[in-house]
Amino acid sequence: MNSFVEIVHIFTLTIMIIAALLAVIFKKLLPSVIALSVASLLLSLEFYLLHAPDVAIAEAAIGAGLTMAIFIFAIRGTR
Amino acid sequence: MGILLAILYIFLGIGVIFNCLGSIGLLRFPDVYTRLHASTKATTFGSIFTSFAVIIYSFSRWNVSGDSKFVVLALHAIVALICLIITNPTGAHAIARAAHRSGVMPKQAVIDQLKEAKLE
Amino acid sequence: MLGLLETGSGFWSAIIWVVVVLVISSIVIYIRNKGEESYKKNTEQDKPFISGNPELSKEGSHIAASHIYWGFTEALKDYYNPLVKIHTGNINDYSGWIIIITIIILILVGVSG
Amino acid sequence: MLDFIITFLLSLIVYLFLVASTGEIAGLWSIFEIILGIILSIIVSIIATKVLFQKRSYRMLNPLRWVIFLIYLIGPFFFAMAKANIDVAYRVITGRINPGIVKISPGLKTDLGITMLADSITLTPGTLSVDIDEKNNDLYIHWINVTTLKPTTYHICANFPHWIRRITE
Amino acid sequence: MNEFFKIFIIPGGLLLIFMLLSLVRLILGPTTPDRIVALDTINTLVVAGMILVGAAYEEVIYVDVAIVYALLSYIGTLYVAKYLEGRTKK
Amino acid sequence: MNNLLNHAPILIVAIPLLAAFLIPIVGKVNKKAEGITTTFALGISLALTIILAIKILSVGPQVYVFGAKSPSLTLPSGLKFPIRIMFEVDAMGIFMGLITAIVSFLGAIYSLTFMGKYDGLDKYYSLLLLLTVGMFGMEFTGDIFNFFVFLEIASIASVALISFRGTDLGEPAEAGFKYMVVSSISALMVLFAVGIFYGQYDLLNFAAIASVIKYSQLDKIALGLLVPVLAMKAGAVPMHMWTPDAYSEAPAPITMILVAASQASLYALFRVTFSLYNISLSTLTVGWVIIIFGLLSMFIGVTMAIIQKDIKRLMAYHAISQTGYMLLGVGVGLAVLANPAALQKYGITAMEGGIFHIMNHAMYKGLLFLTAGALFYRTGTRDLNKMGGLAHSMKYTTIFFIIGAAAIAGLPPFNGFASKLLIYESVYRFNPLLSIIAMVVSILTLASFVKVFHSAFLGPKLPQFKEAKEVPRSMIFAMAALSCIIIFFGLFPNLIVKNLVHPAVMSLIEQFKYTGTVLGGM
Amino acid sequence: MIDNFPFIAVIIFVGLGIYTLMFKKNLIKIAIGVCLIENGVNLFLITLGYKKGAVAPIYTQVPSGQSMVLPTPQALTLTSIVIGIATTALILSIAMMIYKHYSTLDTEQVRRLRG
Amino acid sequence: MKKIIFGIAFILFFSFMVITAINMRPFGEPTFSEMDDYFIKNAQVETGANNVVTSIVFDYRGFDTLGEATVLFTAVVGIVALFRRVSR
Amino acid sequence: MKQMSKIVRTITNLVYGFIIIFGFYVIVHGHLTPGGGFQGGAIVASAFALLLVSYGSLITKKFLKKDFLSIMESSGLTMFIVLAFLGLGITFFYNFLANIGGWFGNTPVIGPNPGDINTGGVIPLMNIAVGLEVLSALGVIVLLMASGAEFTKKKENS
Repeated sequence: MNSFVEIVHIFTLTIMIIAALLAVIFKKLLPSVIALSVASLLLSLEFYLLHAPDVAIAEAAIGAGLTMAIFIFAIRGTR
Repeated sequence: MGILLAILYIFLGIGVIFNCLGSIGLLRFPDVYTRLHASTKATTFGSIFTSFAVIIYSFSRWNVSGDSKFVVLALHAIVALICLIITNPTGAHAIARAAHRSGVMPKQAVIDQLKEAKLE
Repeated sequence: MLGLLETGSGFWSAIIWVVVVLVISSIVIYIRNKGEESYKKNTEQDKPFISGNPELSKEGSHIAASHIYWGFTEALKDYYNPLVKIHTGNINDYSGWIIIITIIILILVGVSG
Repeated sequence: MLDFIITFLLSLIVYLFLVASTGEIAGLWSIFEIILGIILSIIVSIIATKVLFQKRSYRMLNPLRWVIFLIYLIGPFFFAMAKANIDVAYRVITGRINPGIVKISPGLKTDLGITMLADSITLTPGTLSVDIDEKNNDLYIHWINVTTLKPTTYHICANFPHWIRRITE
Repeated sequence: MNEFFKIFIIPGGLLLIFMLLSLVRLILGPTTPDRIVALDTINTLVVAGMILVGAAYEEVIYVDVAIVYALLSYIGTLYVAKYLEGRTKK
Repeated sequence: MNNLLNHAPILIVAIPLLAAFLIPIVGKVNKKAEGITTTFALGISLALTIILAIKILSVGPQVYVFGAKSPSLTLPSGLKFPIRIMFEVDAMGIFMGLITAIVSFLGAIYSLTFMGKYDGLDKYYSLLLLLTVGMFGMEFTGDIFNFFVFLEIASIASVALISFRGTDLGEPAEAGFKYMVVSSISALMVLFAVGIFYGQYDLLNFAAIASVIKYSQLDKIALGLLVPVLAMKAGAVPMHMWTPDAYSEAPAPITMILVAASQASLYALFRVTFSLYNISLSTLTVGWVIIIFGLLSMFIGVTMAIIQKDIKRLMAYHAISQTGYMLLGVGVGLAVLANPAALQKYGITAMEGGIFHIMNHAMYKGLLFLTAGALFYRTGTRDLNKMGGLAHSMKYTTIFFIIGAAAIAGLPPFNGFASKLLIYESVYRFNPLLSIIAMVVSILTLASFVKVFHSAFLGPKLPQFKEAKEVPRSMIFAMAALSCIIIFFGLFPNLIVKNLVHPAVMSLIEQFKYTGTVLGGM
Repeated sequence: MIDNFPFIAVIIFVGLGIYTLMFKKNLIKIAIGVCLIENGVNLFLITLGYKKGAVAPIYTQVPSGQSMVLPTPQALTLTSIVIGIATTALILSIAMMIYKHYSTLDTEQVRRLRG
Repeated sequence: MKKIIFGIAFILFFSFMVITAINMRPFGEPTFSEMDDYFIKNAQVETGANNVVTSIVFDYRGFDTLGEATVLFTAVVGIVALFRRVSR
Repeated sequence: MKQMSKIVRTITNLVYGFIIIFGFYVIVHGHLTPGGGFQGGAIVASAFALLLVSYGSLITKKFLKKDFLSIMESSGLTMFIVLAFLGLGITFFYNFLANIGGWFGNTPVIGPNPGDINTGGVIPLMNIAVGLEVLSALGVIVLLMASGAEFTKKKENS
């Protein structure tokens, strides 16, 4: 059964890495920020799977809501 | 026990199938609005069923063992489900509206009364 | 002794230095007092003598900072040009330099064992 | 003041729902949880009352409306949702679509009602609420399978507006 | 690890594959709204998966994370939507 | 009183911290009280630091364990390793603490009038206190993660202060952005190194890690991450590019404190190499790396300084060049650390020179930046081309500038000479070439300050600065205090070296004392 | 190699962040790079604390008799996450201020301070 | 030219990091865990909190938390100072 | 900054209070369930962000006062450090309330237990203090950056 959990980990990490890669390679800022948000949210899922619910809550709250918000404000303020 | 397992399998199966449909629809449909159709309806429905499975499971376990932690599991799953049901369609609405206002028009559209209406 | 700083191969004492300076300066003041006595302020003697040329205006005689050491920088042009070029002020370069140095140190530390 | 009390009670209920099964009172709560819940609910009401009661309508206080709401949720709404998903499944597999954006005037007056209708529409077959006319509460619906160019409300959302009118107005 | 672990973790793993599918839409998405749709879908799937995993591990307190996630991913979506809405207003 | 002394390390940090939290509330009540509160809190901190310094220099290192049953209970019952965060103040730490306390106190006094024309002063004072807290924390802490936290406090506070004028001007914001990015890289690298240590030894305490460190492959990588980023924060060439930007755009008193902040990073670099790794690392390699950093910093710093036109930018390049001296001195000490004979012969002297130079540099560079600030206060420009003839109207500033310039150029009898002499003579016995380069750099330093002196102070009185007069009293006081310290250190260098610098050097070299304080003589 | 896949993921994260910092020419992109490095380091810390077959270190309603994952890295990560958002917020605000004065976000043009 | 040097440096850096990752102990099997075992065993007794993470955050390593809160405060003060002209 | 559509606003009205009470639940149960001051504070701050996104910064200013949040931030931090100072009779950050009985001083059952909110010593109080600090700090950040975005962006027709 442990091997299955490891596969889940590998999947999550793969998606996360792809999302992070997208955050880097997207030319426009907004898709980049969206990809960063996806990476951040999946990081939260990964924390959850690593049995760190405290950190998962913090990452979900901060990565999903607030980082997104301040990035969007920054993009709004610079156009 | 057998009935419980059957119910769980059915519910989880429905949930997984509809989630799968949602993501396939997201890939297959041609434009934003139809994709929203697929993703919102199907994933919400699928998530409702997976959550139902968890809720039923925890209530039955509570019946068997009398352990109070399963009550908490059920209640919190219900809360999560309610959050999901409230927020998902609203998010879809916000995305659709934003897409239309940012100039992404529906493809193959036979009629577009919103474009004619020109809301402020 | 007070103020004696051992440096391993010698010593340094500021107090002695100050005493020596005081002695020398008193000698200097003494010699200066022996000088010409007919010098008076606010007369023709007070004016600077620039080989007989007229005195420059106040603003003109001030040398701007960028003109000082002009010869020095001109002579070392080959050294300065690349050096100034490196200071691009570009944030990418700043982080790039950090990575380069990190790499060099990592290699050095790794090689030396 | 009524607003305040209502918000207070609502948040207390939510809080107690969250902390259930921590103690002995009514088999579910401990005394400290309840005290803490009351304190926190007062704070929350101070913050949130102004936001929750901007329109100062107290219609939803009637418990009968909540009963109808639950019936609506379990009955027609859930049924329509299941139908919607089968519909989506059909369209995902076949890829047969004929979309368009149409306008309907459901004639609902309250904000809550129109919101509920819009969300129901989004979750039910072939429709997605795109925009809303803020003045007369007209909804603009993205319809995945346009059968008629001049749709009535019934085409889009069956008799949901009746249910919702009963719930909210 | 009881016998229910497997029942709940396997759908969770399947949800991850669907996430990968949605990620393809994030990569391809010709317009930004498409990408937000993908984000939204991934969020819903993650919430469902979190509930499942919480049940699988019998860790009731884990479900709190799912609630937070469900509530706050919505805010992120709204922010991007708001930005898109305002963008065309020249 | 004894109780107070036991709690002194935390009070030094906590009182400015409390003041920083209270200042937004104080500012709502009374605008005037902000500066006074700041000065008062920093004054208490300075007094406590001096008391603690006297105690530590006479008794020995002091630990303070947070949350334990008693302040000095480092190991809980039956354990061989510490589990709580602790402050571990030894002679080196308190030496840096004294610099921080003096500099920040004088900076606050200077700010009382210098910042008068800006708004948002409650934020300014709050940030100043927080910067001080960050520096104190970096210097006192004995826990590697806690060090990261304080590094972040110090860098964020510095960034906010650098870009304090960014509301109206673009350049301060630009400088702040650059510094923020590089300092967050450095902080994250430090955190990565913390992770590596934690993953290997399951410990977070400097002393505890030092007692078990094996110098494995991972430890090497951690060292390779820690050394460059800390050198970067200290402003070593070629990672120095942020320094002139940040120093020239910050308000003058902040620049003075920033110098001390970069020296706190330098201290951390020494702490890592000496107390954490000590002779377990290949001392010759790392020593030469630090020496080369020092040489490059000295030479490139001073040659870049000569061609500058902006007075604070010029001084910032000098700050880099002076940092080179410290790196050189301590690097020589590190290079011969594994060789006791050479260490006794010249290594300790070289390190004394380097460490003493930290103190001297903080004082005279602070003084020079304050005089630059005074010029800016009266003329409104930092461009040397536009200045001139200010000696006519700003007599005190001129005198202070002469003192500072003489000290930085290493003219006797000011303090710069004493430390540079120590470095020259000991480094000469290690490698004569290094010493010669150091002397050449010293000469170039003098040359560039002659340029500044000539173009800013000498010459005829310029018409646009007719109204320029002497700066207000609080600024004079701060500059005068620094000048007094410089002259005192210059006249009695042996007092300082024997009582303050030598214990600091020994506490760096003798690693077992550092670990023994925590682990109880293991 | 495959045993250490989370560490490899961490490295990829940090590498992507460093790449962004070194080669991308937009100030907000640089902020994204800093965010990525932060995420990577946080994941690194949490990964260090993971123990196979263990549960979260919370005694409330835990299945009894199981070992627990190491709690210290979680505490550290909590700290570093909050520090991360503080850093990001400050970077972005300064970038906005730079835009106000420079009207550009290109790093090639945001360099009035040089030489 | 500059780009090439940076690229080489980046690739070298990346490979060094990969070496780090490979040299790291295997995932999920901590070699030493004395400190954490102490926390897990004694946190509930010493601090009375069920959540070991919280007891570390607020008790054993409380000073870190103070520092972290201070970082947040610092950032907020910095942003307020930066935008001080905006709010009026 | 404009408002979003009526549907979003109505849902916001409903969800706003819920997010806040949930945030407070996370804050006060920090010593029992995953969560604590930071997480709860961040959640509540997200509620403020939600209000901001759906109503726009002008209307949000009616509901949330920035000065009030600033004072709350300072007072939260002051409360935190004062709690730390109160342990100074023994050491800074000493948990002086743990296991002494009374409010927050109950001794919990050792080992797995259903959780009793009345335990933990100073930890719940510190959670509340940090929660106050974090929620107001992040709230101030969000509010300021929202108005800062209007301030720094180019004028529409230039």
